[in-house]
Amino acid sequence: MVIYAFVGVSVLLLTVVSKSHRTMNILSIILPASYLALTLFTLVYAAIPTYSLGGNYFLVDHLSLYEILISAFLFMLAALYSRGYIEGSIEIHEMDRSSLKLFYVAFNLLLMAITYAFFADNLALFWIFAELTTAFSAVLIVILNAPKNIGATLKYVFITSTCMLFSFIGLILIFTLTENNLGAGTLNWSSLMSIASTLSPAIMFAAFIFTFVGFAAKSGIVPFHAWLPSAHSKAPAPVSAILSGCVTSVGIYGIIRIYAIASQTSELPKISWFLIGFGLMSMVIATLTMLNQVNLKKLIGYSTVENMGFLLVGLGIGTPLALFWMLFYTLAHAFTKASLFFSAGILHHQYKSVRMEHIRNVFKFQPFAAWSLILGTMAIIGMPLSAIFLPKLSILLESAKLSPFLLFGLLIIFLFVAGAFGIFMIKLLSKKEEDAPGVKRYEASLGMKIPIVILLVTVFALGVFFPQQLNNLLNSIVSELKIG
Amino acid sequence: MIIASVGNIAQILIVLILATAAVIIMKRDIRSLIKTYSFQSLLLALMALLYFVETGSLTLLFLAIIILVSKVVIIPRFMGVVQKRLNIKRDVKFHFLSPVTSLLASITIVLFVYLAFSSILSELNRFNSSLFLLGATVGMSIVFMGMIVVFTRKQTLTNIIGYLTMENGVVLFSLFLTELPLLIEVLIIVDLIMLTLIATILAFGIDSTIEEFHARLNPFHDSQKKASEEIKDLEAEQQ
Amino acid sequence: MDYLSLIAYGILNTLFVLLISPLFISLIKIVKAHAQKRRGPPILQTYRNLTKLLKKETIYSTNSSWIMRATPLVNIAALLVASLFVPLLVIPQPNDLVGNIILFLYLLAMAKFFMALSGLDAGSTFGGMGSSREMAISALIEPVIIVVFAALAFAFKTINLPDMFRGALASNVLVDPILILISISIFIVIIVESARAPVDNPETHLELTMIHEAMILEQSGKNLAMMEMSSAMKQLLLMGVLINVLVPWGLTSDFTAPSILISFAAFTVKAIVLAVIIGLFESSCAKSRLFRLPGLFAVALFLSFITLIIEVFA
Amino acid sequence: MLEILFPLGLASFLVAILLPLFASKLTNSKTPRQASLIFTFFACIAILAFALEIILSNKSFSLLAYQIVPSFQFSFLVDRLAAFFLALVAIVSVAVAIYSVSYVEHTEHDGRKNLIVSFMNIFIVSMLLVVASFSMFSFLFFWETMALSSFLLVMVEFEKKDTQKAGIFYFVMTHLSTLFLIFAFLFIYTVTKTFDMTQIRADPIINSVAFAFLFLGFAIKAGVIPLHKWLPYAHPASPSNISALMSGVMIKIAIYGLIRFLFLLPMQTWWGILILFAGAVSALIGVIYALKEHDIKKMLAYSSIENIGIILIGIGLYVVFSVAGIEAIALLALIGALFHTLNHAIFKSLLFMATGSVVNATGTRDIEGMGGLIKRMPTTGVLFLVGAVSISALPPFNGFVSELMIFQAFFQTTVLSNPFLEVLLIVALAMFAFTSALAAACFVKAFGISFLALPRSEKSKNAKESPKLMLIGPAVLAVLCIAFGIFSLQLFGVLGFSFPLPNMLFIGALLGGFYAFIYIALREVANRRERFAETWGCGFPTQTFKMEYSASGFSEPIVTILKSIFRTQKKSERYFYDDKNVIFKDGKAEIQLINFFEERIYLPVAAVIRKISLKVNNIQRGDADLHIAYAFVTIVVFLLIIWWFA
Repeated sequence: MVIYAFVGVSVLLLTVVSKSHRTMNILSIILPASYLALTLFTLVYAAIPTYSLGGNYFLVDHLSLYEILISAFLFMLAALYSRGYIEGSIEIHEMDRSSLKLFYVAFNLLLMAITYAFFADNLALFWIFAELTTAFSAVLIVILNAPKNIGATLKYVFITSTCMLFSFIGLILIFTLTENNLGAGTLNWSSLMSIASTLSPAIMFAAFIFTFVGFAAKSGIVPFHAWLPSAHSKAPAPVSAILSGCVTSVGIYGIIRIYAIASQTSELPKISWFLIGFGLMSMVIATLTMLNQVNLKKLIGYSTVENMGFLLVGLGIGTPLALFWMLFYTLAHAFTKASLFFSAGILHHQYKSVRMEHIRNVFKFQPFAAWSLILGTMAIIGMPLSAIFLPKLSILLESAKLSPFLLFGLLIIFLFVAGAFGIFMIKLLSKKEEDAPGVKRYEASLGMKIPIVILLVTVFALGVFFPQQLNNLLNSIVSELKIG
Repeated sequence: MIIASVGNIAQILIVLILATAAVIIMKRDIRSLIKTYSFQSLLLALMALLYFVETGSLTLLFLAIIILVSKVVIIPRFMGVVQKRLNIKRDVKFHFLSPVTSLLASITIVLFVYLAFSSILSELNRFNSSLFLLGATVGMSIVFMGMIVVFTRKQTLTNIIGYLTMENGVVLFSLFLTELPLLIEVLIIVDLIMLTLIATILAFGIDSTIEEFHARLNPFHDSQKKASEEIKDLEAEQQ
Repeated sequence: MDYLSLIAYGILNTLFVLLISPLFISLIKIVKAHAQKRRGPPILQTYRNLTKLLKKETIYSTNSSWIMRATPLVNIAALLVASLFVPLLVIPQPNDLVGNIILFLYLLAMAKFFMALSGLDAGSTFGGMGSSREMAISALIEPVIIVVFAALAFAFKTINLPDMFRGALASNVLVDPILILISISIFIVIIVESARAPVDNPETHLELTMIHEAMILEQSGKNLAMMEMSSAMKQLLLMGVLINVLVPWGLTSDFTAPSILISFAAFTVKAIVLAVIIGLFESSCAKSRLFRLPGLFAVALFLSFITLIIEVFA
Repeated sequence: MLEILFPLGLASFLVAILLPLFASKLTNSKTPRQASLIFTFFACIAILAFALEIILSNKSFSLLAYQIVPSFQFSFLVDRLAAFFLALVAIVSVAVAIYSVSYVEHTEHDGRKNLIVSFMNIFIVSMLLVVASFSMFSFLFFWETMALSSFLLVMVEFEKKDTQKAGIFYFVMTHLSTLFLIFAFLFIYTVTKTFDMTQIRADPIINSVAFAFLFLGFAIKAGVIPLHKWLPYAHPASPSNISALMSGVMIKIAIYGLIRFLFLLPMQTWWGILILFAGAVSALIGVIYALKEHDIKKMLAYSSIENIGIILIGIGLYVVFSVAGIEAIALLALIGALFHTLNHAIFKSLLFMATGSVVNATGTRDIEGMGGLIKRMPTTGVLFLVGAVSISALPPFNGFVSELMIFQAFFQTTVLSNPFLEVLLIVALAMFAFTSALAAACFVKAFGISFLALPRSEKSKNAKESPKLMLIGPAVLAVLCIAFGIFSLQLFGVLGFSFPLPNMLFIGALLGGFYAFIYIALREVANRRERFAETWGCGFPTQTFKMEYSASGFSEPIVTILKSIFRTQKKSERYFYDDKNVIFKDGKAEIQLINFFEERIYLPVAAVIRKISLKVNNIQRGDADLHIAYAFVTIVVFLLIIWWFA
């Protein structure tokens, strides 16, 4: 923990002092890399779960480490990617060189905020860090100097923070509840888990609902989702990747934690159906919106909403198996999404836009991006060989045990999702028109291609080979969460 | 005896805070909105002080001080400066609800909140006295009223004030329900200030034309570039 | 089974068909002529035509391909094989080599397929017309034929023609009412398959009317002879089916000279009667428009369906 | 032996897949793809040997290949049925591999040649593995890879508008079929708690539901009308060797799935009726559409629908009879259906490959632009003719035998004790007969118009015969067409079935004998002189192709007679010299076919969905305030929920 903080701060300082883009970029590659290393180290050698840093405010357990692994990995690749990307966007005057520093500082701060949010054991602390992530990612979105971005960011800040206030109210409820039971109130997740079964169901239910509001807003669940597609489509590609990969998963993480507590009470079925309901709603709305979408990044953003919905459904089903696969799904989804956003970024620099009408002759100009988009699409709609196929199938399986109608509904939704993606990609990639005179090929740097390759390879490797360590990790998470 | 009097004062304060919230909903002149907000925060601080007097827990004293410093002094000042620079006097356009209707709406909200909380909080032995329930309900309702402000007003500044009101509501709520650890209180305030800052910076972007935005944004970006050429580039890029 | 008698049967039946089938072509011509108050051609006219054609040289169109050459041979071969399936004089012992009713039909279809191709081959205007119409008509009549034969199969509990005849011979009821219905359908089938009015008009070479003639328009010399021969054989075979199903008496299953003679006589008489009926029927009705024909086929289909339904429910 | 062959085949497939992919990075020479096709060839041979060994020595081969996690395992079990289909895939793939070696070189985009080869191998191997699959999971898995690879292959010429249309149709319909399959599988899983196929328990309701969904899923993949719409788009759009695989093999995989699950589930009569009539309807309508089609590849695609219909008729009969407990006839029908599956695989791929050569030579897919090809590409002509003869079920070719078996099954309907059922069967029989006759007409048209008479365009006048390999590939299948016809009885004998079928060897010998005899006899007897002359052009000096019957003219009578099915609409435009529309300048009138299923079923549904999604889009349009308002309302509702539940 301390090391995390130390590394983070030092890198931050270095970034602030450093002048050239290159050093900043390298530094912000180093930070997530070191986090990755640290996390793996703790995962292997440290005794988990343990408290650390100042009494019982922070907890290191498998879930947090898992989430941090994902985030750090994505951040590393995003940093690697953003070197080339940001250069490109400076060239096309989307962004001025002066804001580079701000960008990287915010980038690293965001990583740190996310890390500590995951480590936080005290829910209020978690809440605060979540708020901080909102702040930093807001900066990252608004970094491009276009009025649209400001609109998107405002949307983001207002929707999330207003909703987050409600989840704070929920936390207060939990606090007084514990105070009522124990005398001294606590918001520490681990101690809450220990007494969860004694808490009054009614208030717990209320608290859950209130907290849900905020965290749902952070993870873009309908009807709190509006910020997500616009922010994702406006933000620079690496940021979009992080947003849909990590920031949303912060929200889901919060929901998981609270759900773990609430599921100890007698209100479990109510809460489960509540979650499933919201999950389905998000999926339906998102899918229907995707169906005639002309903006590539918006499409991908809405698909994030849809996937978050599916995660909620998986959580709501709440059997250990469903939870296991739902956790794996977060990873698979994060990676695939990131790859898609990266590819979209390349297209954006080629055509100065991600709208259908401006993109043409993709195979001629950007064969690499075209193929990575195809593969990413295959992955995201859960074709076999992709890592999403297994968790999807298994969660569907669990849903079938719950009710065949739920299964059928989900299947229909997935049909539409696949249709939306497929039709969009077919139209997009097979557009062959006379391109405007003087269009020259945008050379995506190697640094932009490598992350995509890494991500896709990981996704497709995980699709057919499920490492034992991951299996153990997920199992231990499930056992710690005591759900089901 | 003292409890009773305290109770009375508390009730008065609560009602006053509710009233200020109503005023915030009604008012159109931004400067007076800011003033009302700081007055509301002042009341909140007094409430905290009152509790400190009653229970004598230092946390509350600190809380009062923090509120006094941040919400009564700093934020309103800041907002005032911003408002001057943007020179937007009034916020006359409304979405969805006119002030009157939003007041009516908030009455029903108060009712709902009361229903909900009276139904669940009754289990907590702290709620034997109606005062706490009243406080909690009012706090909650103020949160909602703030939200109404957020989504009915067009000007971003007003939205921010609405958000701040919500936050006050939360503090009131927490005051009546329980007392949180100091650290958390502090952090929340910090966080609040931060968000306000960002939102306000963005407000420049939305509430003013692009040129002004850049002219004003550059100091934040510590850039040496001339705004004008950027704008040229921007136009070039937009064509 | 002893193959010897089977071979004997084969030779006998085939030769019989080969020899006697042209007779009925001219016979029907004569009947029609008399119906029109004309003296028809002599009874042996068709034989004369055939020999004359064999003497003539063969002319091929420069557009045509080997299909043109192959078709007549395929036709005649298919019909010769088919002729093994319809015993006209003697019913062979039960055997699984010949007699499958569906195979019989598809042999005829094969002949028709190649005839249609040859019609298209020369690239003339009429040939294509002929084959197109022919295929249309045969497609329409096909369900009728199949259902009719299904009805027969149901009636006699076999799908083997000789066995059917044997069954018909065995059933000593005078005439099964069901068979009446079937035989009407078969009669229509004969009319259609042997290209007679009202479906086709074998006399004229008028563009509007001709179907079968149009297809063989480009054939000449020995090829034409083969085509004529095969259509004559086809007609005779179908007649044979009708006769032997409806009035099988005289047909024997033992392989002795007297019984063969008897059945020969019997069959010839029955066939002549049937030919006369066909002639009269043909001269009684005019060539109808192509697109009127479905009506006629519908009648046939209706009858055969009725038959089937009766059989199913009775 | 078994243990070696199967992995050996798969391994060399792997090589065949990877080789072109990596080679394309280094070089663009044709050697790598040709090498990989050679690998494909040997892989198919290995699989074929493997399959034949199992078929002959009626023993089964099982193998747990790999498991991702427990319960998600790739496990294979090849019994006789699976082996039969393996053999089917292998046979066709061998021919296609040979054919592709030189066919692939004709595709214009250099970059895509390697991809075509590689994806083709993925396609073949996934089909093989679907068939070999034993757990529903691996079935699904490879089913999806099959769909995916075939989709990519369809999209090879993605610039073309109709390819895009095809792609969209194919993509959506494929996913629909997968949807039904997944539902069925998971539904079964919830009952049996395992993906193991053999563990499916007998529970009438469960099974009926499962069957319904399975049937839908497989029907879409097999192109059963009215779920067929993707097929006539996708098959023509793809390169001809791929069309051969898709039309010849892929839709048969669906048939395999159907039969496999029919074996596993306890059957009921209504399933049989359903399958039977689905088959009859698609057979009839399929062939009728085929008859109208001028695009030769589209025509073949529709005829695939027809043949799938015939196969389904056979399966339906099997179900009906075996539920009625009449095993002999049930077996006859089933084997007939299977045999027709094999035959159709053979002659349809043969036809598609021959068509591919023709399309390459003439540069058009419209048969109105062909003609006279039998003189210019004689071998291709003969190959096409063999295919056409077999598909129109003429003796002694293989197509006839399988249809004969189904006919015979029909002809023994009387053994059923249920009159209502019998009448139904007879109706189906009539439809079946009509179908087969129309098929003959259809292929007379296909062969006659495109190969015979005068060339109908310059390009077909200058058409050249295709290279050797493009002839050898189909030739293999052509030989099989005849062999499976002639030796059908002996074939069944070897496999241990005995049916009352006529001995095709005998019939074939007779036909040949008579043919030869008559030929020789006439050479002796008749006049031998020959003369060549112009066809009589009705008095015109020379005969031009404009005088010939055109394809549309050929199908006109049937179209007119069946006009109730061919819903046509007339369009006419008139142009006038003056503005008062008095002096008629010129005009044009066209009659076009109403594409019933597309315009009345598919597009309306799509339109409705589109409308809904537009609505949903609109409610989300708006700035932050709107959405905060949504959130507000939601939270108020939450308050009420809390009050309600507490």
